Amino acid sequence: MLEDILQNRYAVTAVILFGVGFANLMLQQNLLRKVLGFNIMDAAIFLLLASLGYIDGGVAPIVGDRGFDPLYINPIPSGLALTGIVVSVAITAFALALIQRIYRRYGTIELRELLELAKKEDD
Amino acid sequence: MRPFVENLPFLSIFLALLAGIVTAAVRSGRTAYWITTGVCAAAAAMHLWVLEYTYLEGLRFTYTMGRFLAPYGNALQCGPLQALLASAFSLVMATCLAGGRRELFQELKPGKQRLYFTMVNMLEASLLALTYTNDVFTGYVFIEISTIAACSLVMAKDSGPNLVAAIRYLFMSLMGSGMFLIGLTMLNSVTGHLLMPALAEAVAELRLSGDYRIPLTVAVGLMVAGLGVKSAMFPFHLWLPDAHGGAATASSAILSGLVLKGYIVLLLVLILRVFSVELLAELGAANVILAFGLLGMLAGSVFAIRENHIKRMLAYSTVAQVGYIFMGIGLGTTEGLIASCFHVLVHACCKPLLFLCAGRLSAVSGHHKSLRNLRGSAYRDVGAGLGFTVGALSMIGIPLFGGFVSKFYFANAALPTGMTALTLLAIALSTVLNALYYVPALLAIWVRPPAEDELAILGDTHAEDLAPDRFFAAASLLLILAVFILGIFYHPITDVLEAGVRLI
Amino acid sequence: MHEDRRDKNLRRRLTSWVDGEREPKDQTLFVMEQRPPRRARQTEEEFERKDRDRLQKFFNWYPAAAAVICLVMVAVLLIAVMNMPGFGQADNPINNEVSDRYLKHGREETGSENAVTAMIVGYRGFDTFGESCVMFLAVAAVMILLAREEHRPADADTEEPEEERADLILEQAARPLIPFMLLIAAYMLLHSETTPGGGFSGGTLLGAGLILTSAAFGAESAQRLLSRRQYSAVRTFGLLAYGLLYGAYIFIGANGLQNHLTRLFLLLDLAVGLVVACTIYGFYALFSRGRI
Amino acid sequence: MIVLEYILLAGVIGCAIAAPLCRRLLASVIVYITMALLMAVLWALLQSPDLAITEAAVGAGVTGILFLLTLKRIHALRDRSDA
Repeated sequence: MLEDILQNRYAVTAVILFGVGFANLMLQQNLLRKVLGFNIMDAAIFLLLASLGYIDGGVAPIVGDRGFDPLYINPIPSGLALTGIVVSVAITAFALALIQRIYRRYGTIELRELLELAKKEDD
Repeated sequence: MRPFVENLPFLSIFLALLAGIVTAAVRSGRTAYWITTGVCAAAAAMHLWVLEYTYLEGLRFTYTMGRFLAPYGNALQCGPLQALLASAFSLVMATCLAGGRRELFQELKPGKQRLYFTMVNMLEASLLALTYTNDVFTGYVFIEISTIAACSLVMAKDSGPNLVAAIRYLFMSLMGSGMFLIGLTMLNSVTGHLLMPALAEAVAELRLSGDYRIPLTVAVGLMVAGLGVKSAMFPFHLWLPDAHGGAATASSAILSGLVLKGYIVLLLVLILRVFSVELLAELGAANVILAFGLLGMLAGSVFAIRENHIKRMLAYSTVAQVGYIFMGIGLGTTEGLIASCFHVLVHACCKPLLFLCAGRLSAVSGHHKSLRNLRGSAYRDVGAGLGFTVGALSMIGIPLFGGFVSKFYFANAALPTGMTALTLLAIALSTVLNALYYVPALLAIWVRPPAEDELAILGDTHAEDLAPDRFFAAASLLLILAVFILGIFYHPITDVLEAGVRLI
Repeated sequence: MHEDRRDKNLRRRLTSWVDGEREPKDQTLFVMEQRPPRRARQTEEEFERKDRDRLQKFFNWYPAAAAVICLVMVAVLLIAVMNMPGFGQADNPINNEVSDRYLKHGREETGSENAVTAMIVGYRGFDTFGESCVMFLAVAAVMILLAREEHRPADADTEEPEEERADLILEQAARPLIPFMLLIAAYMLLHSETTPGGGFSGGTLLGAGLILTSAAFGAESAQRLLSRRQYSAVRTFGLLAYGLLYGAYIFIGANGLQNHLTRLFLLLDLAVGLVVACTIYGFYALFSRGRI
Repeated sequence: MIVLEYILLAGVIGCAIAAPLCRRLLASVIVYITMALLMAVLWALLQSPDLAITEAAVGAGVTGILFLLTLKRIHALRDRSDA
């Protein structure tokens, strides 16, 4: 069992990070920490994605004419992770802008207080 | 050189995306509004042409994005089912914009109107892309586009509760797309492909050979759960009432009528094309979806009965109707999926009609939203009253309306499966519960209140609200017509659906 | 006279029944007489208390349920990951003919030696176009939230923009640093085919250069470099150019026409770099001072 | 090489667990940025340089700037305890 974990160390790390991020996204009361949890969750998914493409002894996929033909790693997962990182930055910026407006409007970013304040105003 | 009509799906997606970019740079909100409505109408016309082309010749075609054939580059897959859904979504988007037009220009600040229409355009593009995509990762990217656009629609009205509702909606959606992405990663690592036809072969191979069985099951479960969270399946619907209840009329109509449907359509396409219905039943996911669907049908209606804020009541009824759709998927037969597709169409026409009329009714009664203050509001705007009545009766499932036909199809889809008694009981119970909150609402708007209350209400209605709204009348007429067509002439539509599901 | 008094009474009772204020004594129109008669309308603070304890109940069971869901998910994921194809083995199902094609023919089909950039811009360019639209959308959404109306005074709930005090150390440090940053950004953008780090990282560095000028030398110098109208023009033009070029490439490819668009991928990479740079500078400008 | 990977992986897990639990928000953001930088080094070890550059520039850099600007906007930079 242990050498299995050591063999898939990247995937196990990614799952632990996903669990930490997912727990924080759901359980944290502070909105900013929820966004932090989301970022950790996304970083975990891209770590898992990138580690799937790795081949032992592989070289970075720059297909230059180096004479010999080296073993390249798989370019697809790193391309997907590249797109994913930029998408998650865009969403983080949007969430942080929302948090700023909420703070400006209510003066607090604790979810429980916000729900009470918003409920009072709603109807 | 392929016939020109096969370029239309790709052209409509690009048209919507480029229109989104152009409206951000346009100066005034009015021109942005007309660009957006024009693009939606043009997209609807294009998809009707594609529908006529694919249905009459009974074919489906794969449109490769660029020179590289299927497993190497992106691709779109177009069949009668996709064309019908895309044209219905575009038409309903155009009518929602027309219906909610007056309130939009009252509520939004002048500088920010054009950005609102950028969001609507991008939402339209992501809806079309989710319907037509043949590649799972393209589906994920357009899910992210629709997440940001939908959250911007929720918070467009800029009031405090909307901001809180928008951020709760954003966090729940991000949980959903996080689960979908990790499911997609596992599926890619187990099968090696991202394009749906290649994925389908690899998944079928895995099913026969039986290796990597656990990662395949977890990947299917995560993808279904991720899309379920995003389309407000029962246990994950907590964000929906605040988000849809508080938003502006046009936004809540678009959000509940169309945005939820994008994710459901992607789930249907995934189930039909990649994981076959039998695999879903084999892995046990079908029963889980059926259980959540049944619970959603009942719980959504129970919450709606307790609600007296008219928009939140309609939002809870959306949770119930999404429960119907997931019940259809959970039945595990192609008839169930056809019934779900039909109910997607019925709900996409009915719910925007209800939201637009509710918005109009509350506008004519001084922007109050609780049923007590809306008493007798139907007399102040008869068109809105009629529209609300048609929508409510269709939701309850009275014959001659769309809702009845979809319940009828759900019922006979449930017969051959083992869960017949349970499903029929749930449909009957849910119909009664629907009546328990729609009938009092109907009575509230049609029964004229005592004179002094009515004077109080009339006191705080502004003059221009009471003026007749031509755009709203046209939009509600079109949607009423759609509900009647779905209720009476439903045979051509169900034939297209059957051909579409067979050809998917 | 007697009749209209009775039916007026009936209509009044009907309306009060609809509001559920008062149960009609005898002729119940519906089968709802088992329902307990509702109390007279609840006062304000009863609503308040009911809402608060509903919220309290929600916050009692929610953390426990969320923790359970989390633990179950992590356990399921761990089991699944343990059974997934091993780390680093060459014969994993993911290294199939698709990745071999990208590695072997990537260079002549897309003209880029870097297989990752070839995949992003060449084979799967539609994802990158979608993702550039995500960035464009994010800036538009942040504009809706934070952009202050220029011609109107700051509205009620936005406080006055505190001016950025020029910081001597930052200024001295930025003076030599900015040219190098822009040089490296240009190098990355132009060499995206041969070296790693294509449009995204090049665009980010370009954006970071703009941020440093705005932070170190104040908003006016940044606006001299890239004014508000120029910013929206560059942003819109960048994405439109990407869209139209890529749309033409798809239209030609899908219909098998003769493709004479050479050097296309360098242009696409530059367009992506521009969009990313504008996005990142836009985020910084909107976050720090509410105006581009 | 393997030992470096173990150290980095342990560092990333440590930072990820510590980041949301820090009492002050500024500390959380700084710990998150170190996690992102460790992640960038990990990707360099996994032979994908594109990812490493982008994660360092975009994941650590831009996200970090946005978090710090938000903290400035919600007056959470000073030492007032904001837990």
